[in-house]
Amino acid sequence: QDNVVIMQDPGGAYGEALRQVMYDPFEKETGIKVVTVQEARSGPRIKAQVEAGKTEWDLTFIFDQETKLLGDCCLADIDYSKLSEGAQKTLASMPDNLKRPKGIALQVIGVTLAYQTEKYTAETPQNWADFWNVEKFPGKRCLPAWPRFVFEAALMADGVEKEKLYPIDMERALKKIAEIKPHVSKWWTTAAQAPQLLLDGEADMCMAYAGRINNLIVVEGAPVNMTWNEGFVYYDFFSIPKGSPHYDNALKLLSYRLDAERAAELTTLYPVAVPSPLVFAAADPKVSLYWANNPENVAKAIEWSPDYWGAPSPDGKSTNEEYGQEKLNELLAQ
Amino acid sequence: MTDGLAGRAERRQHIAEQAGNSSGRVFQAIGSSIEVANVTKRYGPFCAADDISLTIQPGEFITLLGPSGSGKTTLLNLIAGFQKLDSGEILVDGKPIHHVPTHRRGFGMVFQSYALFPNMTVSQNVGFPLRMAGMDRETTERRVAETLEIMRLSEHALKTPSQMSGGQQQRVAIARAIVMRPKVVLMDEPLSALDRRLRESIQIEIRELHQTIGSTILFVTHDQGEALTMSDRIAVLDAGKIVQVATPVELYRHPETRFVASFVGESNLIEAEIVQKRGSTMTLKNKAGYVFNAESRNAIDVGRATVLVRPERIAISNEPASNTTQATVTSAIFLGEILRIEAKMESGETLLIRCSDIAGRAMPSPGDTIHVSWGAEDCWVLA
Amino acid sequence: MTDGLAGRAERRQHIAEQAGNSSGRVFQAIGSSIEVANVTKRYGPFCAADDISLTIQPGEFITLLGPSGSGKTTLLNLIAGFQKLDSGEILVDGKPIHHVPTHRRGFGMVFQSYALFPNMTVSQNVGFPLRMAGMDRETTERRVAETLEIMRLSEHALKTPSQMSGGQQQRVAIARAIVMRPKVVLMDEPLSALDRRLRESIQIEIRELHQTIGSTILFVTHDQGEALTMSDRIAVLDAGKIVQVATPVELYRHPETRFVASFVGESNLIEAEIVQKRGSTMTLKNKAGYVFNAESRNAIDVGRATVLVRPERIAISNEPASNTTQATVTSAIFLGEILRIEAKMESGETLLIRCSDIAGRAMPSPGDTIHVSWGAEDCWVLA
Amino acid sequence: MAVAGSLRGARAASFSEQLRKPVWLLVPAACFLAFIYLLPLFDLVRISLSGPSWATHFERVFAVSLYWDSLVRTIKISATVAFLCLLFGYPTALLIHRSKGIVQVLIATAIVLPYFIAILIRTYAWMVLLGRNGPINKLAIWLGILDEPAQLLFNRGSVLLGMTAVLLPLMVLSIYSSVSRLDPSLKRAALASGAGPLAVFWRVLLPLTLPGIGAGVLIVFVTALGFFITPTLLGGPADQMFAMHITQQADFATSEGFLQALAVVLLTITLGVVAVAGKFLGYEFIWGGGKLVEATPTPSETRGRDKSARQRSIGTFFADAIGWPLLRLVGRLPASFGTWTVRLMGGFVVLALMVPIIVVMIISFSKASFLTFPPPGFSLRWYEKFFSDPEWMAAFFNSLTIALMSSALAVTLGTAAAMGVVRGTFKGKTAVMLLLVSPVIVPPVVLGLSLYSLFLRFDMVGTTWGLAAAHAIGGIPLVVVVIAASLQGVDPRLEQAAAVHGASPLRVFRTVTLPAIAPGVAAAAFFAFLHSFDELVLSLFLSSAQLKTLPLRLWADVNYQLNPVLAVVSTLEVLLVVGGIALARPVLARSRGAI
Ligand SMILES: Nc1ncnc2c1ncn2[C@@H]1O[C@H](COP(=O)(O)OP(=O)(O)OP(=O)(O)O)[C@@H](O)[C@H]1O
Ligand SMILES: Nc1ncnc2c1ncn2[C@@H]1O[C@H](COP(=O)(O)OP(=O)(O)OP(=O)(O)O)[C@@H](O)[C@H]1O
Ligand SMILES: [Mg+2]
Ligand SMILES: [Mg+2]
Repeated sequence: QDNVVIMQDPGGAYGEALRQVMYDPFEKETGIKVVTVQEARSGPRIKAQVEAGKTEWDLTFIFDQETKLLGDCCLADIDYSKLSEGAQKTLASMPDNLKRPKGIALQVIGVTLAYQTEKYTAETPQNWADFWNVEKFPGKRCLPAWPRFVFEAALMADGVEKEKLYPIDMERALKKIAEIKPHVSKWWTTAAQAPQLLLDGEADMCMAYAGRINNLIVVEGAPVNMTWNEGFVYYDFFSIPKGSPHYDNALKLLSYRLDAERAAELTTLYPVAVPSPLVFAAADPKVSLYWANNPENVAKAIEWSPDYWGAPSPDGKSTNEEYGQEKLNELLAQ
Repeated sequence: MTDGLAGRAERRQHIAEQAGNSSGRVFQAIGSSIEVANVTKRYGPFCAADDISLTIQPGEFITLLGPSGSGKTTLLNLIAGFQKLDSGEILVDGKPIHHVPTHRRGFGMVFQSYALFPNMTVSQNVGFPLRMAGMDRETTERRVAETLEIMRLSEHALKTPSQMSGGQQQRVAIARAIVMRPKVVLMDEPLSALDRRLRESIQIEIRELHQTIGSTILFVTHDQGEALTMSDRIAVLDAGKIVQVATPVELYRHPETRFVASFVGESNLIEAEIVQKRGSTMTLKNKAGYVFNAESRNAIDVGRATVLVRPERIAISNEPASNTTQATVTSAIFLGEILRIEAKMESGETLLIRCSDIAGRAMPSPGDTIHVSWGAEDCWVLA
Repeated sequence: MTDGLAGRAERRQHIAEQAGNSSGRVFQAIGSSIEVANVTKRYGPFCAADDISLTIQPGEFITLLGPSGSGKTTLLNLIAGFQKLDSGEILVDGKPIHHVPTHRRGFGMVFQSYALFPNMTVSQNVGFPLRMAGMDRETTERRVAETLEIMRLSEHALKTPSQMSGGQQQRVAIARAIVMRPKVVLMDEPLSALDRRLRESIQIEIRELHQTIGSTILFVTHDQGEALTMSDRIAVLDAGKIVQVATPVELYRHPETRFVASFVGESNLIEAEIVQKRGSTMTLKNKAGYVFNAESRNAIDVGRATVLVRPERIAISNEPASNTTQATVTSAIFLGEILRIEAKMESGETLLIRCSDIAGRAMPSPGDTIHVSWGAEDCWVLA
Repeated sequence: MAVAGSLRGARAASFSEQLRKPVWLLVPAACFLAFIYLLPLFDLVRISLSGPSWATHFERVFAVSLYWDSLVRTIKISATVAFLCLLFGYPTALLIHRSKGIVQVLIATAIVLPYFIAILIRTYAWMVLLGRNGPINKLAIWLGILDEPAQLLFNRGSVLLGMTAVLLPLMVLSIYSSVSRLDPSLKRAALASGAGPLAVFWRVLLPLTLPGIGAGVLIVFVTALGFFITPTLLGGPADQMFAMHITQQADFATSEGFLQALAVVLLTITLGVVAVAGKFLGYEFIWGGGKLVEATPTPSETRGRDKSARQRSIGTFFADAIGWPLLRLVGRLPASFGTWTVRLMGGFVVLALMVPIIVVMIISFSKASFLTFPPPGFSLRWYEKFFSDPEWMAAFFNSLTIALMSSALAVTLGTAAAMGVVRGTFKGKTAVMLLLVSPVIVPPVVLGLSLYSLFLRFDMVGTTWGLAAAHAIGGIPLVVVVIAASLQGVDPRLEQAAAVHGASPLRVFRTVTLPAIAPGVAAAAFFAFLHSFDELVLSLFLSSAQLKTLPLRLWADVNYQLNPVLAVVSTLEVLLVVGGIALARPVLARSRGAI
C-alpha cells in the first residue's frame, strides 16, 4: 500500500553510491521511496520469509546458484515485458545465461589480488603463487573466510591449471591454505574489510573485491594496486522474492538500474559493473580501466563456478559450499 | 531528671484543662469491650494461638505479656484482622468482627517499628486515618493540630519521620493511632526499639494518655517491668496459651504457676514439705528443717510444695534471731540503689536477696554467714 | 530462677576446683597494667578522644561508661590498635604499644555483634587464636576443650554459630577471647544485643570469669546498671573526655558532676542555699524553707548548691514527723518489687521516690499528701 | 434450598477472596512469557528434532569436529574469562570496599558505568584501542618497545581481553555485594585473635566471600558461553565461539533443523551449568538476591545446612593442608604487599574499563576521516554527520520508541509479577522466580533464533511493538529483581498500619506501597530502557527493512567500515547512561545490591 520499494543493500561506499546515483533520482522521478536493508547474504532470509508467507523484500541480490536453489520455492518470475526501453536495450547486449526467468545478472563482480604499493615497490605480486610466496613477498595477508575463491586460489598457487580447477580437490586446497594460514592477519567476512585492512596496514596483500580496490585507487588515490591476473569473476543476480509486497515498483527500480548511461555513472562512482559491453562503452575509458566488464580484464580472469559450489557435497548432507565452509572453519580454528 | 518530671506534670495539667475546656470534645472515646472466645490459629502443624479466651472490659488497659514466640503478636494480629483465625470468635461490643476487613474495624494501632509512612510529613501521617475516613480538610486539620498538641509534637508537624528521633517517631505513631478517637487501640511492643530512659518516659506518657482518652488499650510486651508499670490487668501467655490474667499486684504477689512466678519479677522458689494447714495459712518445713508460714489459696494440704519468696522480701541480719535460718554469701553485687546478694542456704538451695544498700552498713562479702528470714505474708505457695 | 542460681553456684565451684586441681594451668593469666596517657584522637575537626588519661591496674575490671557517641569505642579501638592515635601514649606493663600491630598485641576481644566466623564451627572459632599462634594440634584441642567446658559450651562444640542463640554465641566469643589466656581482654558492649534476662545472667558469668582468670578486663557499656554490677572501677566518659573514675559505690554515692549524678542511677537534684558548713557536713535550706543537712567534700561554703538525693533514700510517711517536708503525690506506680512515686514538693520541684512496697500497706494515690524526709548521709552536695 | 444458597454464597465469597490473592498478579507476566519466550523455545527444540530421525542433526553437531571443537573452545574461553574476571575482580571489589568517600564513589562509578554501556560499544572501543593505529601501538612505539605496530587484534588474546573487560563489572558487583555484607568486626576479631593481614584474608575474608565468588564466576561463565558480539569483532577464525556458528549457519538456506540443533545444544549446556551450580549455590545467584520466603519451609533446607557444614569442614581441611604452608611463605613479604596488590590490580581494572571509553569519546571529536589516536585535530564534523544523516536519526528514534515501549511493558508486567512473588503465599516461589529471571541466562542468539519463526508466523517481524515485546523478555527479569528487592524492603507493618487506620487494599497500594517502591520502579524502568536501547542480537534476527535500531546501524557499520561516526554514537550513549545514572543515583545506590 505504501509507495515504496524495499531493496537489499550492500552498505558502505557502494551503498552511498547507489543512493546518490540511483535511489535519490529514482525517488524524485517516480515518487517511490527506496528503503534499503543492509544485508550481506539474503538467501536464507528469503526462504524463511517466503515459506512463512511474510515476504518483506522487493528486490534482492542473490548468488548465481541460488537462482536455481531458491527459484521454485521462493522467487517470482520477472516480467521482462514490463521493463523500460533503456533496460531492454541493455539486456539485449547481455548473454542469455545472465537473463533468467528468476533473476537478472546485474553485477559482475571481480575478486582479485590487491597489494600495498608502498610495501612492494621493486617487484609486485602477479599471481596466487606469489601470494603464497612469503619469502619473496614478506608481509601480512588477508583472505576471505569462505571456501569460494580461496580454494581455487590455493589450488592455482599449488600449480593447478586454470582450466582444471573444477571439481575442486578440497584436501589439496586445504593443505595449501594451511601453509599461508600463519601469515594471514585477518580472514575477512564483509566486503569492506579487505580495503580497510590494506589502508590500516593490518595487511599488505589481500584477496579483495575488485570494485572496492578500484575505488581506493581511483577515488581516494590510496597506495594500493591490484592485478586481474588469476582473478575471479562471478555474477550477482537480482531477483524478486515470491509475494513481494511491491512487485511493480521493483520492476521500475530494476529498469532504472539497467539503463546503460546511469549504470555507467554508478560504476564510475563505485566500480561494480553491469555485465554489458554497452555499459562499458558508455564510460570514460580512463575510469573503466579496472572494471570487471572490461573485456581485457575478463580475459585474464577465471569464471568462477557457482554450479560446482551449489552441488551436493561428497557426504551428501549439504552443498559443496557448506561442506567446504565447515572444512575451512575447522582448519582456521586449529 | 527533675526537669523532665516537672515538664511532665505541667503537661498533664494542660491535658486535663484541655479535656475540661473543650468539654471532652477532643477525646471523648469510650472504650469498647473485646471478647476473644476460644480462638485458635495454626501455622502449618504449629499452634500459635491455642484455644485462647479473654474478656477485656471497656476502657481497660490490658497487657499481653509473654516470652518471645509465645503468640502475643499473633493474638493481636487476629484482633486487628491481619490474619484469619482458624476457629473461635472475636466480639467487639458484643458483635462478631472476624469477617470485617481490617480497614473497617476502626481500631488504632502502634507498631514496634513505628511504621510511619516515610513519604508523608508528621501531620500527613497523623491525618492519614482522617483522610481515609473521608473527613473534610478543615476538620482534619483541626483534629491533627489538637492531637499533635497533646503529643507535644506541634513544632514537628512539617518534618518527615526520617528527620526525627525514635522517641519522637513513636509519639507520632501514637498520635496517628488516637487521632480518630478509636474505641480500641492496639500496641505491639511499641517501646522495645527505644532505649531505656526514653522507654520509661513514654511508658508513663502512654499510661496518662489512656487515662485521658478512655479507649480500650491492648498492649503487647515481653518486658515484665513494663507490663507491671502500665497495665490495669495483665494476661500472661506461654506457648500460645493464656496462663494467668490478673492485676499487676496480684500477678506479682500471687502467681498461679512456676512459669508466671519466674517470668514476672525475680523469684526464689523453695521446695518444702507441708506440715500443717490452717485457713489460708500453711506451715512448711524446708529440707534443712527450717520451719516457716506461708499464705496459700491451694486445695492441697499435704505433701511437697513450692514456695515463692521474692528477693526483696527476705530480711537479713548478721546475728541469728528468732526464726531465722543461716546462709553463706556466694556473691554480693552493688546495683546502685540496691544490693543483690546470692547466698547458699543449708538446704543447698541458693537464695537471691535484694536489699536496700543502707549507707554506712558494711556490704556482705562472699563467704560471710548471714541470717535470713521471711514473713508469712511474704510467702506464696504455688499450685 | 533457683535452678539457674544453683547451676551457677555449682559451676563456680567446678571452676574453682579446676583452677586448684590443675594448679592454675588453664587460667594462669596475670593481668597487665594499662596506662593511657594524654591520648587524643580526631576525626577531621571532631575530637572523639580528647586528651584522655587513665591508669588501669593489673587484673582490674574497669568499665568505660558513657552515652552513645561519647568515645568509648574510640578509646577501646585505640587500645586494641584498630585505629592510630593522634597524640599521647598507650603503655601496657610500662611498654609503649602504639606501634605494635593489633595481631601482635595479644589481647582478647569481644564485640557487640559477636563477630564469630560463620564458616567455622564453635571449636574452630575458639581454636582460631591458638592456630594463629602456631600451636600444635594437640595442645589446641586440649585448650579448646578446657575453655568450652568453662563456658559450658562443650556440647555445642561442633555447631556453627548460626545454629546457636545470641547468648550462646556471645559465650563462644568470650571463649575465643580468653582461650589464649590473654593478659588483657577488651569487651565492647558485649551484652547489648542480648535480651534483659540473658544479659543479666551473662553479666554475672563475665564477672565470675574475671575473678577466675585474673586478666585485666576493659569493658565498654552505655548501661549504668551493667557498669555498677560488674566493675571494680568505672570511668565515665562524656563527649570524648573522662569525667570521673571511681568505684561503683563511690560513683553512685558521690558523683562529681550533675552529668554523672543523672547518668548513673535515678536522681533528685534539689536546689538549695547553703546555710552553714561544719566539717564535711553542710546545712542547707530549700526554696520552700525546708532545712536539712548534707554531706559534702566541697570547698564552697556559701551561696547556692545542688543537692543529690537518690529516690530510694527518701523516707515517706503519711503523718508529719520531725524534720519532714510535705509533698503531693502526682503519680504512683507499682513496679513489682518497688513502688515508684512522683510527688510535688512545696518548693515546686518534683521528687521521684522509690520505696519497697510493703505488703498490706495502702498504695498512695495521686492527690494524696505525703511527708518526705532524708538523712544527712543520704544527701550529697555536688560541686 | 436455603442451605444450598448459602453454600453457594460462601463459595462465591471464597472465590472472590481467591481472586484477591496476590498470586494472580503473576498471570499477565506468565502469559506473556509463555507465549513469547517458552513457546518459541519449545518450537526450537521441536524443529531440532525434526530430521529423518530425531538425532540426525545432533549427530552432525557432534560428528563434525568443527562444532565439537568449537564447543570445547567456547567452554575453555568462558572458563578462562571467568577466571580472569575473578583474578582482577576480587582486588577491585576489595579496593572499592576499602576506599572511602569520593574515591570510593569514583571507583565504583568507573565499574558501574561500563556495566550500563552497550557491549557493542565497549567492544568497538577495544577495537579502536588495539588497532594498528590505536593508542596502544602508538604508545608502545613512542616508548620504543615496538619498532612497528603489532597485530593486537583478531587473536585469542584480544578476545579474552575484550570479554574479560566486558564482563568484569558483573564479577566486581557480585563480589562487592558479598564483601560489603561482611560484618566489619569479623576482621577486627581475627586481628585481635592474632591473625596477620594475610591470615585474615585467607581464613576469614576469602571463605566468607566464597558465595559471592561462586555467583560471580557462574554468571560470568554462563554469560560468556552465549557470547557473540565480542568474539566476532575481536577474534580471528581460530576463536570462533559456538554462538557464532549459529549466526553463520543462519546464513545458509539449507540448514533448517541443524541450525536449531546447534541452538539447542548451546541452550542445554547453559541450562545444565546453571542447574548443577544452582544445586550447590542455590539458584539465587542468578538474581543476586536473598532467599525468598516460601509459604512453608521445606525440610530440604535443614538438610542443605548439614551438607554445607560438611562442605565447609572439607574446605577448612584443604585450607589447613595446602593453603596454609603456602601462605606462611607469602607471609614473609612485607605487610603492605597485600595492600599494594589490591591497589595495583584494582587500579589496572579501573584503567582498563575507563580508558577505552575515554579514547572513543576523544576520537569522536577527531578531524581525521579515519580512526587514529591521538586525533590530528579536533572538529565536530562527525557529530554534524550523525545528526544530519536521516538514517542515523531514524535509527535513533526507532530505538528510542522501542525502548520506551519495551520498558513500559516490562515495568508493568514485571512489577505485577514481583508483587505476586513477594506478596503471594504459595509453594514453589523459587521455581516461579527462576522462570521469571531465566531469560537472563538464555543465550540471546538462541532466543533470537527461536523468536524468528514465531515472529514470522504472527507477522511481527519488523514491527515496533514486536521488537519492543522481544526486548521486554530480557527487561522483565531486571524489573522483577529490582522491584522484588524494593518490595522486600517495604516494611509489611507499613501496609498493616495503613489498613488498620482505614485504607482499603487498593488505597494501601496507592498511598503506601507505591511511594515506597517508586525509586525501585524508576530504577527498573531505567534498566529496562537501557536493555532495550542496547539490544542487538535479538534485533539482528527480528528487525526489518523499515525498522533499523541504533545498535543495528552500529553493528552494520562496525562490520563494514570503522569510522568516527561510531565514536559519536558511543559518546552519546555514554552521555545517556551517565545522565541516567546521575538522575537515578540515590535510587541505584539502594537497589544496586539487587542487580
Ligand atoms: N507467618 C508465620 N508462619 C509460621 N509461623 C509463624 C508465623 N508468624 C508467627 N509464627 C510463629 O508463631 C509463634 C508465635 O509468634 P508471635 O509473633 O505471635 O510471637 P510473639 O509472642 O509476638 O513473640 P515476640 O515477642 O518475639 O514478638 C512463633 O513461634 C512464630 O515462629
Ligand atoms: N570513623 C569515624 N569517622 C568519623 N567520626 C567517627 C568515626 N568513628 C566514630 N566517630 C565519631 O566519634 C564519636 C565517638 O564514637 P564512638 O563510636 O567512640 O562512640 P561510643 O561511645 O562507642 O558510642 P556508642 O555507645 O554509640 O557505641 C561519635 O560522635 C562518632 O560519630
Ligand atoms: Mg511479637
Ligand atoms: Mg560504641
